Amino acid sequence: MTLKTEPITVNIGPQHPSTHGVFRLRVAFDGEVIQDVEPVFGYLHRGSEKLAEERTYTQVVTLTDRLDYVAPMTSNQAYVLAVERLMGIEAPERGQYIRVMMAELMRIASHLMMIGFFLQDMGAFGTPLMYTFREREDILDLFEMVCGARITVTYMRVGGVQADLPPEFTPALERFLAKIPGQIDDLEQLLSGNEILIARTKNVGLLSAEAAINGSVTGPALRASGVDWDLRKSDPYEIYDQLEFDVPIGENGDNYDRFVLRLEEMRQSVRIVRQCKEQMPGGPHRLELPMLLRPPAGDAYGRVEAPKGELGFYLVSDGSIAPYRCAIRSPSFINLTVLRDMLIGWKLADMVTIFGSLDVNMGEVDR
Amino acid sequence: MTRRYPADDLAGKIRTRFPDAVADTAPAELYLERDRLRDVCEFLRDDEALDFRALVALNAVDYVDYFEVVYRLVSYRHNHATVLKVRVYERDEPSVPSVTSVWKGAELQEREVYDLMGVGFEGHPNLKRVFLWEGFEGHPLRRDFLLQRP
Amino acid sequence: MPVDRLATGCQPLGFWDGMGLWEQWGINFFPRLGDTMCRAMGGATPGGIPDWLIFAILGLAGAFAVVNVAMLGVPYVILLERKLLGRFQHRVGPNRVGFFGLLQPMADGIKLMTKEDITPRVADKLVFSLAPLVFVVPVLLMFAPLPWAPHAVLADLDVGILYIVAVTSAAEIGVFMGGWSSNNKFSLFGAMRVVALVVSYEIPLVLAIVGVVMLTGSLNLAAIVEGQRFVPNLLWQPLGFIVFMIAVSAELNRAPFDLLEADSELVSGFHTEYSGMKWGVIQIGEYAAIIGFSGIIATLFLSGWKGPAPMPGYLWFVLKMGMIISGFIWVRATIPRLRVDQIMNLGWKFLLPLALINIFVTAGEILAYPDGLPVWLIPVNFAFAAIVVAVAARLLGIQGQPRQVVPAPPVFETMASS
Amino acid sequence: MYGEGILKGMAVTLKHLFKKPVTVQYPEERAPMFPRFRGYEFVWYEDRCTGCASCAKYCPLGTIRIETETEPDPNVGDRYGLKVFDIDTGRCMFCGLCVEACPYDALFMGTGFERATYTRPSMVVHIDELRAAKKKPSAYARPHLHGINFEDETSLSSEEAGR
Repeated sequence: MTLKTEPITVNIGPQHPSTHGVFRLRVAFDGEVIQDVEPVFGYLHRGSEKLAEERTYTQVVTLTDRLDYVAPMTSNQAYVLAVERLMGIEAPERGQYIRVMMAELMRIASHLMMIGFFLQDMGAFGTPLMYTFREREDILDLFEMVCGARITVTYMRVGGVQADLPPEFTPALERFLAKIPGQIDDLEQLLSGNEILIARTKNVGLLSAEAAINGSVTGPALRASGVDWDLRKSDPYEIYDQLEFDVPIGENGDNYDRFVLRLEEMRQSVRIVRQCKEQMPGGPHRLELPMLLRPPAGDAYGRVEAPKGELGFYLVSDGSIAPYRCAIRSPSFINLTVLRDMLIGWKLADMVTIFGSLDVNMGEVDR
Repeated sequence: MTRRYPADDLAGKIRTRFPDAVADTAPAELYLERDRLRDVCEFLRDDEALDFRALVALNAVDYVDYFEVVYRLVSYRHNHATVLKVRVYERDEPSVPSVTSVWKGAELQEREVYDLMGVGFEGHPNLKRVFLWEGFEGHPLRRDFLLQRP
Repeated sequence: MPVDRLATGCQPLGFWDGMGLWEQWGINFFPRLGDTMCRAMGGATPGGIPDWLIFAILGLAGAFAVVNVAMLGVPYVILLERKLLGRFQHRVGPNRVGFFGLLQPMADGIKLMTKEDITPRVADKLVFSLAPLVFVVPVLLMFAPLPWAPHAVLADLDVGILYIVAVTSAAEIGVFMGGWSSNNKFSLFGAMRVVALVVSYEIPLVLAIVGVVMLTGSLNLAAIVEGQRFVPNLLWQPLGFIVFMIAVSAELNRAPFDLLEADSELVSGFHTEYSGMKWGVIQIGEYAAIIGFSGIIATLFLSGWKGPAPMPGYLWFVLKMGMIISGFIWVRATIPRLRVDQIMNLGWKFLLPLALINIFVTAGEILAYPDGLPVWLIPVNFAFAAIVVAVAARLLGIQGQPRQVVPAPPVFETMASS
Repeated sequence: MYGEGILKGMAVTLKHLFKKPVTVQYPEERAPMFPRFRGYEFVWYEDRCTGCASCAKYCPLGTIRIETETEPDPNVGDRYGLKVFDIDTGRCMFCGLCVEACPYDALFMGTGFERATYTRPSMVVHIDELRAAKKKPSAYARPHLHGINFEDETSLSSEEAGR
């Protein structure tokens, strides 16, 4: 006898504890097994690209804060680099050092968030999340010290940064740098050897290098699949070519690799911040530029290795004070292309971990 | 450092295979004819020396007279990059061939361009709005889209 | 509940070895009062008060007392969990209401009672309303045969442990009722999961008890406590203890087996649609089950109300329960959740063999030393348990199903396959 | 794979059980504030303000509304009096661009953060409120203010605050 069965369709999100914002997945289940997935976007669409066409070049910086609200500094940096490329200028060296330092601190904070939520999705009741938030708090304190805000930093400006480092910053940074390696070790000891975690993540959510490249995946998800591609190494911008660091590469492209790779990237970022602090040159932190910028007509593409992948700004200028077109290449959005192929065949519980391991930020997806 | 693949060199290579595919060249960019786009893209992806296996970004710009669709390609193996541009001179129903069959990464980006800029992609498996809802009138990133309707 | 044991449980005062009057007049206070009344009135049923009436009234009074102990324990277990979780997570936990947050449970209770009770329009209203009761009643029944102190037993059943095993599995009917009647897909997922989970884990749970029963030779919980003469059963039964603890975590749906309410996957599983006091009742059921099961663990493996120091029996009992509950909380604070298929594999391929090995080894030991096990068996037992667990973890471990091939065509036509 | 990973993790949580919590009990304790904090209660010095409306032009959201009136007395010169200076803090995102744009050091970010209200209109800071408010400017984009520690009653005069 055969029973007539049909798949059960569940709407996961837009309000669901582990969709990290307002993401919606229409999932068809056969029992616990995912048959088909359709992502639905747009719940957080604010039209940033259109708004940017109505703002001056400096005002757009405030919009970039709100793209990836977990890593605003790198969004600032990508945009500012694009404008600088458009104008054919370069920030003074001290400004570049400060920018890189902030970007790397931001990377640590963003990866901490990812690790915390990834483990939370896996069911570790809040503990890793609390630990990672505790450390992220220190980083946000540093940001507040430097620019007066914790999340919506609006710190970087075309031709440098808004303000020089305050005198109390260096001791606070030293305290932080002394503390953070031990805390990363704690985090690793807490869970990465855990048998349950290994059972949940090893060989789950495999993404082959071929599929990752063809699906335009960038960032840690690409590197976890074994592709050695980090813009900081392969196309160094600002002062990355003067710094020493390694780019960790995964082997299998499974959840475990994506998780451990981020732990390792955090260690490398700590190394970079330490080098920046030691090599920090004197001099101006910012070019003297007029308040209203008028870049020459033309187009430019500026990109950085954001915590989530390659974040790029494609700016077209018509010579006026506002960008003619500001297209954003957001890594979170494009990384979701491969989500469907990664999910089908896995179970409901794997769905949240695979989605979490891609580290997607809805502010950046919907823009 | 990612090397910009010289556009003249690239145009020459493409012309040997597809004589009428390249419309124009700029120092760092290549303007392609709309109709041969998919063939050229397949060639760029599969050629061993070029190896543009990753489509990094796909954007569109509205220059009022024409739409320009911009493709950014990177080869991870050779660490070089290039930019392809395609111009569409229609306004009512502009469209270019979809490159989803060449790079899967184009899928969502083409949907986004269609949604916000209104450039259609022939051959896209699922061309519908991404961010805005079905039934939204107009395409907001066009220059003639008014933010506040009268 | 067998009423006859309630009344006949009263015995002459001189029987107890005497740790103070207040302890002897434990929970058996009411049945004994009935006995005293009967005797004072000169034997059987004087004055027209029938025997059954006295038994019924006093039995109900005793049950009322025990249920209230459980119900009052629940808020403070919740508070303990929140405080301890807070400290494990490097924060404070509730500390605003009352001294150290001690009044927090009261505030929560008042909030729950005054909250709007929402029943979904599409729900099966009768089943939806009954489900919390069906869930909570078996859990409260579990407290009847628990020996809190010497002879402080509400129902001194000879089949005590069997009764508990039988009654607790009935609670899952309530879970399934709630999950099904909510008419919510998440609830249904949670309910289906919990049925599969409980059916699988009942078996190692019962088999782990068998070892203890073989040692004592009785199913009566009081007799099991009495049987642990010098050392608790934990020392003779380390393997059984491990299996039992894991199975109990699964039975209680505690981490790492909390997949019936897996908040990151199923929002909150079978009670997604519940609100107000119905939700509160479900919560009471869950935490009362934790109290009850920790009492059973204390009775079976940690020699119940007995202790090395002269302290009232029920204090020992409560202390041991608290330790076990804290252990559960500690595990919850650390360990991520297992996946459904991994839990099934763990139950059938890891716990079941271990429980069977435990039974065989215990039987062999009892056969070899019928007059009581020698002390040197304790380290041997522990070493054996460690080796068996390690070997089993190596060979069986946590296995999961690989990715499944989905042959069916895409359900949504909107996304074409690549 | 013997369960030691789980035990290691449990050791970490147990270690944290005996550490002092890191959280701050807000109304009683307060986290340290930094001088550059971009906060509530914009500080505005009327005597320094010329009504040039640079701040209003530079605001990405247009939350600042300025209306000026010409000075009636010709002897005073071409000074503008300010009739309206409203900041709609309900829409303001505290980016600080207005402060950066002010050429005369007349506008400062504030240092407060406790101004929750129940209605949106009450979030609009009017000119009278700005005049009457205690002046506790933040050092954001005003590096010469860096080191000032505000007590409850301090209020900086325009000479002390400006450059």
